[in-house]
Amino acid sequence: MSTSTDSKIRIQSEDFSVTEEIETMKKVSRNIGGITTFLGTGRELSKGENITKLDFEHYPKMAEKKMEEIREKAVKDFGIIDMSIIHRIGPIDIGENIVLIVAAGEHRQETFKACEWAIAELKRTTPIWKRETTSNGEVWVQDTP
Amino acid sequence: MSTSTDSKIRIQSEDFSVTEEIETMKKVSRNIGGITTFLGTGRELSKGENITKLDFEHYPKMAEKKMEEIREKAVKDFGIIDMSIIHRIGPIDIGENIVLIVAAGEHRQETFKACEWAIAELKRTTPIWKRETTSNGEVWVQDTP
Amino acid sequence: MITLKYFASLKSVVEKEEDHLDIKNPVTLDQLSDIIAATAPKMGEMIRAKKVLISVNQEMADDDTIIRDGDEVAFLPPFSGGTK
Amino acid sequence: MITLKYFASLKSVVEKEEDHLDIKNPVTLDQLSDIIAATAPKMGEMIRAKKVLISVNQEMADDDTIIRDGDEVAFLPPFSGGTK
Repeated sequence: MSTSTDSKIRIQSEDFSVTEEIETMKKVSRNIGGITTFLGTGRELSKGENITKLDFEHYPKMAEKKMEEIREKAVKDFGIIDMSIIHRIGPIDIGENIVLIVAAGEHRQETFKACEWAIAELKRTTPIWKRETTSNGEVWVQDTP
Repeated sequence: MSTSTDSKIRIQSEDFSVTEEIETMKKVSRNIGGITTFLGTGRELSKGENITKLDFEHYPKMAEKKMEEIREKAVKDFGIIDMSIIHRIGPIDIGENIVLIVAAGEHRQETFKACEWAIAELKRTTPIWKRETTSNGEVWVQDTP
Repeated sequence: MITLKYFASLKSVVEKEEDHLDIKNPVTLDQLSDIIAATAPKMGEMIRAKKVLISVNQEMADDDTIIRDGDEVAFLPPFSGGTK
Repeated sequence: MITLKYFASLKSVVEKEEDHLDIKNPVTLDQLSDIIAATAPKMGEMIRAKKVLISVNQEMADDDTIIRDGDEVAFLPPFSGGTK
């Protein structure tokens, strides 16, 4: 687990700063004209249940590897300049940051496409699991794949 | 020109903090699960020319009005929870922030759609102009509408 | 009296940012364009060629829009806010 | 010896996070599943019903994937990272 903002792929328990991640990305090129970011945050409601706590677990090494594959494919397939992907693990409160994807490009269109693809791909391929605590107890969320 | 981060529509010469704008947005609802942001930044290259400076001018009152219309339509048409739009005016250096759109929703899909629509609509309907300074002098950018 | 406002590249075309005009009776935007063309032919040309959008009281207008005493008419070159 | 890893909900199914197994010769993932089902029937059922993805050395595997001494086999319930 690396927490330096220099690494573009990170899984960490600490919070991150969107501004810092964007500024790190800007240093990659003076030709960045558009940066699309997606930030996933802890929602209070899930299927009508009130959530009091979230907890994320990951498969170390494999999760980072999948995220790096997503980053490389996004740069190659969408023609963006660079991408960073950060996911938090451990306990997370309602309203807190969970996941951040930053897609930087010359123009805006490719950054939207790359960012939207990357978060969908992360959910599909990256071994990270969420446990929700509600008044009914704790449950591991099993979204239909 | 308001610079309080409480206002969701702002035109200002000062820089803004993406993190602060996102945190302001989070206070709107505990049910936000996804926030898509688009940040436009000053690129060095334009049509092969090296840009040394950018300068933005707006039509006060009308620009704010158009941005507020975009915000309201985005919330209504895409079913997002809220949106903020901030555009800087005056001189802007390469790499600096120009425009920020923050779209917050329960789920990610609608926030991507709303954010992408809003930045395109801003370019189409909001009276803001860009002047680029290159080694050949200054020109007002006249994109084909 | 109506207020005319020029933005971005148009300021150097007409060599001013703002102008005022006394009109006795309401006129259409089309008629106003003729009045402007008489003193600023290049501006008149750009309006005729639709290279300039025109707003009246901060709302987009067309040839038939009526302009009354007290109105603010603005001449707007193509926008380039946001980013590509 | 191979290492078996269980994640999220599967940890309570098998009541452990990690297990080790001695295999003399390479086996297919399909054969390994039979071995596991013999001692953990509920786990075997979930594997058969494809409710669990399986990776070998951090790459997704299928029934025909060969498992050799020293490999790390992980049992992965459906992912729920990111957000909806």
